[in-house]
Amino acid sequence: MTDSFRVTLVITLCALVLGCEREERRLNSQQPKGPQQMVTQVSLQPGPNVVADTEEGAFDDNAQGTTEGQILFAQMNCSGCHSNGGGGMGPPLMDDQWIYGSRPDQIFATIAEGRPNGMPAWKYKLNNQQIWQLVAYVRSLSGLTPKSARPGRDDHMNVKPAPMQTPNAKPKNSQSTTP
Amino acid sequence: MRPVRPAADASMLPTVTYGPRSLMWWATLGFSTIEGWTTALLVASYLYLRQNYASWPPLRTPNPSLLVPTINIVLMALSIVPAELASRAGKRLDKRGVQFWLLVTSAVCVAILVLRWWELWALRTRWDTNAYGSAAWTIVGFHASLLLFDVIDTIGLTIFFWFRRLPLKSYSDVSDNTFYWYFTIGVWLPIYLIVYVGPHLF
Amino acid sequence: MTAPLPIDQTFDTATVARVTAELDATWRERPGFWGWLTSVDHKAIGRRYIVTAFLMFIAGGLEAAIMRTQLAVPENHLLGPDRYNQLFTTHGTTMMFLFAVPMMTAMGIYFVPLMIGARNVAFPRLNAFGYWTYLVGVVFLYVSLFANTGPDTGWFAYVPLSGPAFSPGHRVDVWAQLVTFTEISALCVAVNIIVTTFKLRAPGMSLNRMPIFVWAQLVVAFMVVFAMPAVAAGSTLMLATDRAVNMHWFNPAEGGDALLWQHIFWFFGHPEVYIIFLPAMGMVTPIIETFCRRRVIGYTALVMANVATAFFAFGLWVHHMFATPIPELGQSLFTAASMVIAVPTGVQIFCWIATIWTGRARLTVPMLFILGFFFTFVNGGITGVMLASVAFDKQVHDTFFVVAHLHYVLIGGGLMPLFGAFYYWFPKVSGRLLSERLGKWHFWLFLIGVNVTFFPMHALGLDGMPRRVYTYLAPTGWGTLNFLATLGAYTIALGVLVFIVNALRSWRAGELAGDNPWDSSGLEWATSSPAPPYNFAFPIIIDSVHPLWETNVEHPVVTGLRTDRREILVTTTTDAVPESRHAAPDPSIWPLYLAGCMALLFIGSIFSPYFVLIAIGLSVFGLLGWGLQSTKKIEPELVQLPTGAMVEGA
Amino acid sequence: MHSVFSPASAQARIVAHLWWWMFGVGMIVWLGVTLAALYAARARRGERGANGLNEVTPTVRQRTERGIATATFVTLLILLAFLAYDFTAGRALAAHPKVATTIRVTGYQWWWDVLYEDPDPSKQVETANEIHVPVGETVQFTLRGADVIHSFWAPNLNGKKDLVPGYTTALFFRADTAGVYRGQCAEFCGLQHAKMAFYVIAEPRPKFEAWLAAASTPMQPPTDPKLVYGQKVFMSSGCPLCHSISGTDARGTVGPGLSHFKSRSTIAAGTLANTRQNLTRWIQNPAAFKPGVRMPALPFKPAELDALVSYLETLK
Repeated sequence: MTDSFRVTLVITLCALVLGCEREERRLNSQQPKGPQQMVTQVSLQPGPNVVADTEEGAFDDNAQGTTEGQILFAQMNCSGCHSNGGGGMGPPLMDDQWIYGSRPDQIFATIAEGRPNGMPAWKYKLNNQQIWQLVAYVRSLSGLTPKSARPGRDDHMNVKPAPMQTPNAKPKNSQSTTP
Repeated sequence: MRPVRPAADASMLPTVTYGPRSLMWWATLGFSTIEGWTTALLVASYLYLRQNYASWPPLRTPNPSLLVPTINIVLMALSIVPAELASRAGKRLDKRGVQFWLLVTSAVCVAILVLRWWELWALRTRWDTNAYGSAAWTIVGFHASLLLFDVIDTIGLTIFFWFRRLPLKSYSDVSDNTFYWYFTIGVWLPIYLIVYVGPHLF
Repeated sequence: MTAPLPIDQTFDTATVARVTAELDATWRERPGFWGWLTSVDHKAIGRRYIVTAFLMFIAGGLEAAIMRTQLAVPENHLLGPDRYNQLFTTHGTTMMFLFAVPMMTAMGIYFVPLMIGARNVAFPRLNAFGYWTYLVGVVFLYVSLFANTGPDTGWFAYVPLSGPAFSPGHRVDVWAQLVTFTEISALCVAVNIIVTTFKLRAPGMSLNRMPIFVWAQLVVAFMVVFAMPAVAAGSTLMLATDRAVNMHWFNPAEGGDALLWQHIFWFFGHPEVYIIFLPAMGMVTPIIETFCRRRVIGYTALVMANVATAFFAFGLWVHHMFATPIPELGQSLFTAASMVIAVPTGVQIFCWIATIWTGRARLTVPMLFILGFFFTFVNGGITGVMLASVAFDKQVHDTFFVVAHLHYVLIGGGLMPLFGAFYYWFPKVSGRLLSERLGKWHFWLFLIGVNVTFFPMHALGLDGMPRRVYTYLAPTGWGTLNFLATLGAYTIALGVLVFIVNALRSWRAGELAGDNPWDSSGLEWATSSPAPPYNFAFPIIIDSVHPLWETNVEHPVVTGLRTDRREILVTTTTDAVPESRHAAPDPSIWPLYLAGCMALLFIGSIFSPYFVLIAIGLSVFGLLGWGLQSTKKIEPELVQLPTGAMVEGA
Repeated sequence: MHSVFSPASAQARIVAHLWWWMFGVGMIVWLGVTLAALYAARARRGERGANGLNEVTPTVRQRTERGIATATFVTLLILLAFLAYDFTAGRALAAHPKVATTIRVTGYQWWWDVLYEDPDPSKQVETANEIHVPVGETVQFTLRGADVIHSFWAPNLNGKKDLVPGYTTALFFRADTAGVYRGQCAEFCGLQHAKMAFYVIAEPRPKFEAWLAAASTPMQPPTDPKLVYGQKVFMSSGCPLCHSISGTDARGTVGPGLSHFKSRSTIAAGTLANTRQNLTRWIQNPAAFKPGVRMPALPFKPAELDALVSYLETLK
């Protein structure tokens, strides 16, 4: 027994290092400071002219943050232009082409400040933590974040049932007690 | 402890037995039951999910192709012959027979296992397309793992019989191996009918 | 091969001594750490199982204590929701998968061979493999918990909450694979117990002479065989694949179904309760018989009750799902089944009370725990019948009422008899007695603690307090009873602490017990305590359920088993007539090796499919090594061909 | 405040009676068995037989066995009685008079969306975490789970029903005493499962009608400059992306609708009393009250926050 416990201890220490970051649930978003002084109209060369503060940390290797980003991506209707990352009115996010750079702070700037030709500035709508979560998700779309932290398939509960699933009266809704 | 009085002598009892008299046979039976039951539960889930669909397979999903699976099930049927002959040779303690028929059996097993790869794609859907794909892939995949285990078992036994001098109880193991093989292909028949033929019929 | 011994005359001690010496040499464990790793003795393995499972009991208990502290007062800030969810999930998972089931099966591994007069289980290496796999699960869960990767969706892991969309990271994967490990180990034990009881019983121990405890273990083994595959399929082949390779088993948008998981989980989950509870029932009988010094009334009834319970247990899983959208007609069917299952249990309890009534009870600690079992368990049984009612269940389902119910059933029906069994069989394992005085302290603290903790929870549930809440608001008025429950929880902890002290002290310096301290009737007491590696020098021939209460002065035995190799006597399934001799395997490292491959396979599969391939590759060597070991020795064998003909040769 | 013991609807009454009966019978059985066990432990009926075993005379043994049989039979009778009572109760609960009002409740992590269905879409009323129902009429609930499984449970009114994604479930009750009844999510649904409560306000028809009418009127645009500023803050910040306010451009569907927000008694699904101070602290940092909540802490300047709160306070 004792031996197996000594082993346990060692593994634990290693695992602590590996696991914590990925699994941490950052629940207490402390009061974020206002949007930094960035100039909203941007020059077209990649990269912002100010570096976004990373105090709240990028969520790149944090599973929960990335998933929250995924949820925001749907809720904020980013798909309206980017579809599910495939691109449409807006550029695709799944490929490795980055007009304004793929570094977290660059994507942060893109989301916060907006870009010409339609990308709105979100810094007044979302707080930094949320933007960082979106950054993590957007980067995960093109595999720039650690695989272990990337979200799995979406349950897309909120969309209508997929076309191939024509609702079938019998087994479901067995409880509908409308007289 | 009370004093003991010998009342029976076991020294004349056999040390190698076949079928239900050997412990290995019972172990095989036990694990066959477990694996068979797991398969049954998977198939039940497959049918349960089917209720969520009006058409099966779902719209825009083609029926599974029957070519490879049918070839494979014929192979399985044929594989009974060498397996049975190996088992019988084992029951005669006939080393040559065992060696030869085990070799044939392993060959057929490997062929079946290889065909299983195309059998998966014969489902003509992907596991991540929808629940139908997931269910079909899981069932066929799970059976593939049983197949793999059986193949390892058979090949191992074959190697032993060709390259090692074995104690006599190995001859009894041959018939248990055949027994397990029968189970593996026996449990495949319903899968073949439900997962591959089923969608064509209803 | 030793010379055949003379039949039908009492052995002089010299002969016995010679045989014992030879057996000692053949069955000796290898010394040192290597010997510890390679041991295949069912007693060594069983002891490890028991110790590990008990450590898990302590771990789960500590988690419970922390949770109770959090809930002691409204809006407590000791734990946040994240930590609390990990704790209650780990508590449930630990208690169900890592304590209760392994502990009960471990008691089987240790005592079944002794009770049926066998020298070992039928498949010693499989037995070791089962333990190592279980240990992997234990280490895996707790390492993950400390790495902040503890599962946090409940021990039932309902989808879609536990699915990929709502449980990011690997917490739920840890749960899913942990379940797989415990399933594998439980199934190995089950097959082992079944074959052992069917083929290795002492000559003359026909099925109707099998001890009740062995019957219970046999029935439970069959339940495991049919229950565990469900959750193994659900967690490994559905939930894990949903999360890892984007399958859609449970994704409603793609035709998957969230209720499928609940059906599969509870098809396993409900029998699980009886898998924990039936072996405990089996422990009650010998304790009562011993301390009332009489044969139990209604042996057949008890056996039938066991079998009936096992059958019904598979027919009432839906009563965990009354609040979900499922057809009402079905529900009433399951209501009936859930109520009927109370009958066989009732029969057992009545038989025991009658036995105590017609005997003369000695109120030793084991007996006290049996009385505590009646008091606590019957309460849980009654609330169980209440919960079978759909109308009532819809009110208290998923509230603290259910928490109270399940703890009354599992502690009353599982732990009480188990502690009784610890006091009863401790001398068999250690050769020393546990202290009765500390035992009484243990009993009273535990009994009071349990009732103070869980009785108020009935009221809390009816007052609308849901389960699995990390806190509650003050205006709800749940504070007082919660505080009381927390006090009770500490009392339980104190009681268990007393037991631990008692066990540790007695293990070293307890009063020496002798071979049969309680003058019990079971075959396990017919050998020395603790038993030698080969359990019995000669297979004892028996002709009753209570061999040691027969008036004969000496045991008729079977001779002629080889002493120069680990030979065990195989008997026929129903009548236990000697049938053949079987050479049991020597100590082996391969079980550990293969368990390692298992660990790599399932833990690795969380991170990358390549680990699966590697693990399979490695385990091929393991299987070959396993096979090689059992074909190493070439010795003259006596072969009985299926034709019946006997062939001698090598 | 909310308890199975104080039923306020026809349905809850049935269950409460069932409970008290089962409780009474159960208690008797429990005491009976315990006392029997204790008495048996003190009894000294056995005589020493062979090997010092306790044996009893055949007649005693016969009587004991008859006792066992009788006890079993009685158990069976009690169970049958329970079964019969349960079935009648079940039938009574399923008896479904004409539905007056249909309310659609959707469970989100971690709040309740409430929609009063009406053939005329303009008359549909959407609110959150507070459900007004008329007393003495059967109210039908159509239940949906938006993300994970939740369970809708107001103990005083009826049993619970799960909200399973992919399924539509239904529940109904007839409140017969006016009052405010608390309910809470009863299926573990993640981080804030503990703080996902709702209130059912049962009131006489006229009061209910009045509330419904009031609730369906769109919000009037503010006139007071401070409030105008507050509305501007609301509209120009992230709020409208998630929240809706009738009569404005705020049409978010992610969070609870805020029309007539001030008419509700609590904030954050029954977590905080709906006071100005609480509201301010909540907006400043929601996660401080509900760790893990989806609502972000937006960076408002003090003046902005003050105006915003004042504006929300006017949504009566």
